Amino acid sequence: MQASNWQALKAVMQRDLMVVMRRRSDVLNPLLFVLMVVTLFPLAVGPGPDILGRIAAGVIWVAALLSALLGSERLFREDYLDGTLEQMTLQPQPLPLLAFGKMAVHWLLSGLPLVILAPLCALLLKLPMAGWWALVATLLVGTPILSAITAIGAALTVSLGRGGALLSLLLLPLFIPLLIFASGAVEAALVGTEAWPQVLLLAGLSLLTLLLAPFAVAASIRVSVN
Amino acid sequence: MWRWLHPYAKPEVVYHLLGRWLPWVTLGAVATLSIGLIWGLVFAPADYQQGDSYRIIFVHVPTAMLSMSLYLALAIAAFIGRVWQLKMADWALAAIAPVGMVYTFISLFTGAVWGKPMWGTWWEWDARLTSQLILLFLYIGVLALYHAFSDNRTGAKAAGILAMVGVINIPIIRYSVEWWNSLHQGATLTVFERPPMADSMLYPLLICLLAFALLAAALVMQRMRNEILRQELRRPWVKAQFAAELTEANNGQKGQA
Amino acid sequence: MSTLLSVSQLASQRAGRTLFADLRFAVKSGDLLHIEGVNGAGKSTLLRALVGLVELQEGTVEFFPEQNELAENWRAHVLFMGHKAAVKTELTAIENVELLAELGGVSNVDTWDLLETVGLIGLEDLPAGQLSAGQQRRIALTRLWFSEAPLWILDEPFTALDTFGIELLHTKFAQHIAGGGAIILTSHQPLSWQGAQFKRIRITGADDAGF
Amino acid sequence: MQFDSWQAFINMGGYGFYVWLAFGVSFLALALVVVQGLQARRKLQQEFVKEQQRQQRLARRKREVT
Repeated sequence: MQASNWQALKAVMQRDLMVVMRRRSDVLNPLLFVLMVVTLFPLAVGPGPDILGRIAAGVIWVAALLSALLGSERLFREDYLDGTLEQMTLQPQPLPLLAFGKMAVHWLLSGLPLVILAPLCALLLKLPMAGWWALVATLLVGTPILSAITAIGAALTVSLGRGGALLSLLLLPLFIPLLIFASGAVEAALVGTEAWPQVLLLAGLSLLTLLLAPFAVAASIRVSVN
Repeated sequence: MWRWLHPYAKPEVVYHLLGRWLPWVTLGAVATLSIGLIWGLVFAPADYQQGDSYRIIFVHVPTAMLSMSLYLALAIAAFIGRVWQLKMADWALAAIAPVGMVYTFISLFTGAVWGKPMWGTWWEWDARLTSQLILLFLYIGVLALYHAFSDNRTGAKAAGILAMVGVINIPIIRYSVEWWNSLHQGATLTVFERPPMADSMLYPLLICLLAFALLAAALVMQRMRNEILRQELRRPWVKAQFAAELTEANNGQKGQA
Repeated sequence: MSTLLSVSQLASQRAGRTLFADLRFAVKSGDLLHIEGVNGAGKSTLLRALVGLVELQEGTVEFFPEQNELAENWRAHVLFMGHKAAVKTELTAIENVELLAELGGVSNVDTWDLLETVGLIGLEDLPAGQLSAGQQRRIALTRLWFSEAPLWILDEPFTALDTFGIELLHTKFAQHIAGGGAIILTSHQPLSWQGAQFKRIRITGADDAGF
Repeated sequence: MQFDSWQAFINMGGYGFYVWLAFGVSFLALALVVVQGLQARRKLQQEFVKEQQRQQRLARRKREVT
């Protein structure tokens, strides 16, 4: 008797969803962090719409990257400490699939809320209307990359007591293309040129990452539970 | 292929093999480096635009080119270690990474020092400089991860996974940075885009490239030997090796006294 | 009587210290194998090496060498429980058991009944974090009741359990073995076992690195 | 030979500071790598000696006990 792949994936995702729903602050804190960063910028550089509008997309994306780092350590930490992670590697189902489940839940609870929060941030930073849809579109296709790469880093460092600073060192270089293409797309939309190419490029990168990352995460988990 | 490779997968054999080659590679590196640098610094003509400042390329270009190749070597070693479970390949990772990191640093530093007289600024957000900087971060990440684990074996495996993730990302990073640079059109940097180089400058440059490649090989070999000793510290052959070295050193001291 | 596990020439080192070398044994159905050794001798490492959580330096581990269809998918037919209970402290006992059952591919588990069996009656819908270590361990141990795996590998299953819990586990072990299953376990407590096929392996953790 | 005198060579056509800074730091960095490698080997040797002493202590202890 053995759970089907689908059944196991569902159980893993359900467990993570239920756990996080009991600890709502884990979802809310990164979002509040983004909101705080977005509030700090006008105070630091002045409230003029020309400056703010120009840097809005960049600020929101940098805030998104930092908030992803903020919660990244906890992605596998509890599972590692209570033994869930080692049981996961012993499931008869392919580990990359289960790792994908964890990534998907992470995106649902950190990436998706960010997409929903984005219009509010854009409003606060006086992003011109023309850039709104591009911002939301890049967040929608870009945040899965964020979750996937974060999962790789978190799985690699989960067995280290304090991996926080190290994790930022590992992850930030890998986030760079995402940051460049995403803010580039918004900028293109602002100056009135086509933003679609960059959004499509990001979507392609996103697919590629989602295809490869589960294997990297699975390999990292196996190394970490050793 | 396995049958042929097998004796070479033995740490002891590799250690002694590297020990036999190391002096020759070092000699070759020192010789070519002296020839290349003296030729480049003393005999090659000055550039008609940049004067003598261009002589920095004899260090800058070889290290920049090799920093990429070394990362590729790093990722290949990690891949071999993963797929064929060859622990020696995992160790090679620890030997290559510091050398690659120093080469990347040198290329960045010399680039900045060259940029000051040419562009009037120490740092320019040029595509090449930027991606080189990111490469440096990737190297630092691999090394930091390797040393973060108390168990060397686990560290090597984790760093290997990161190296492979990094190597997939490098083309993407390069492309994105170039695209970003063309989008923002900072200073137009023509220093790197030169007309075909005169032979009198090209030959010493090629010799320097060879010299730095040999130097990298020698450094990696030295570190690989250390790594083998570190991982096999409690094996009889390492103990015998050290015991022999120590008695030799003692005898030497007695002989002097 | 079928062989469930066959191990040959197993060796492991940790931090350069040889924990065990050239270890060989077989586990047949109906066996209870007790792995003994002092602290740090490598008992847990051995169990983890069996299921592939720790990399083997040498040797082979073969599950179900005589039954190909089981061997191919041995993870589905081996139950491993380590030191850590794999119980989520945020979830209630009931939810934990349900998820464990779902991951084990078992439907129709009467979770309330099961929790009563392991002595958690009245605590079913409290978050596991509010329960004691022993009670959390009991939640994890419910896997033994619904799992259909013939081979159990248990690392210190009696930890944190009271006498009633230990008694309960003994009964369960006897049932499992009578049903043709096999158990490999480590324990600091001497096992009072009357079964015919009770075996012991002692790991000395001898530092025979040759100094 | 591109330079007439030792002074001219050091001066590098006015770019002496930059050229020698670049070369100096580069070779300093390379030297550090070499030195670090040699030191690592010496450290391993010391570790071996320490381990040997530890084993001797253990052996002595065993003899005393038996």
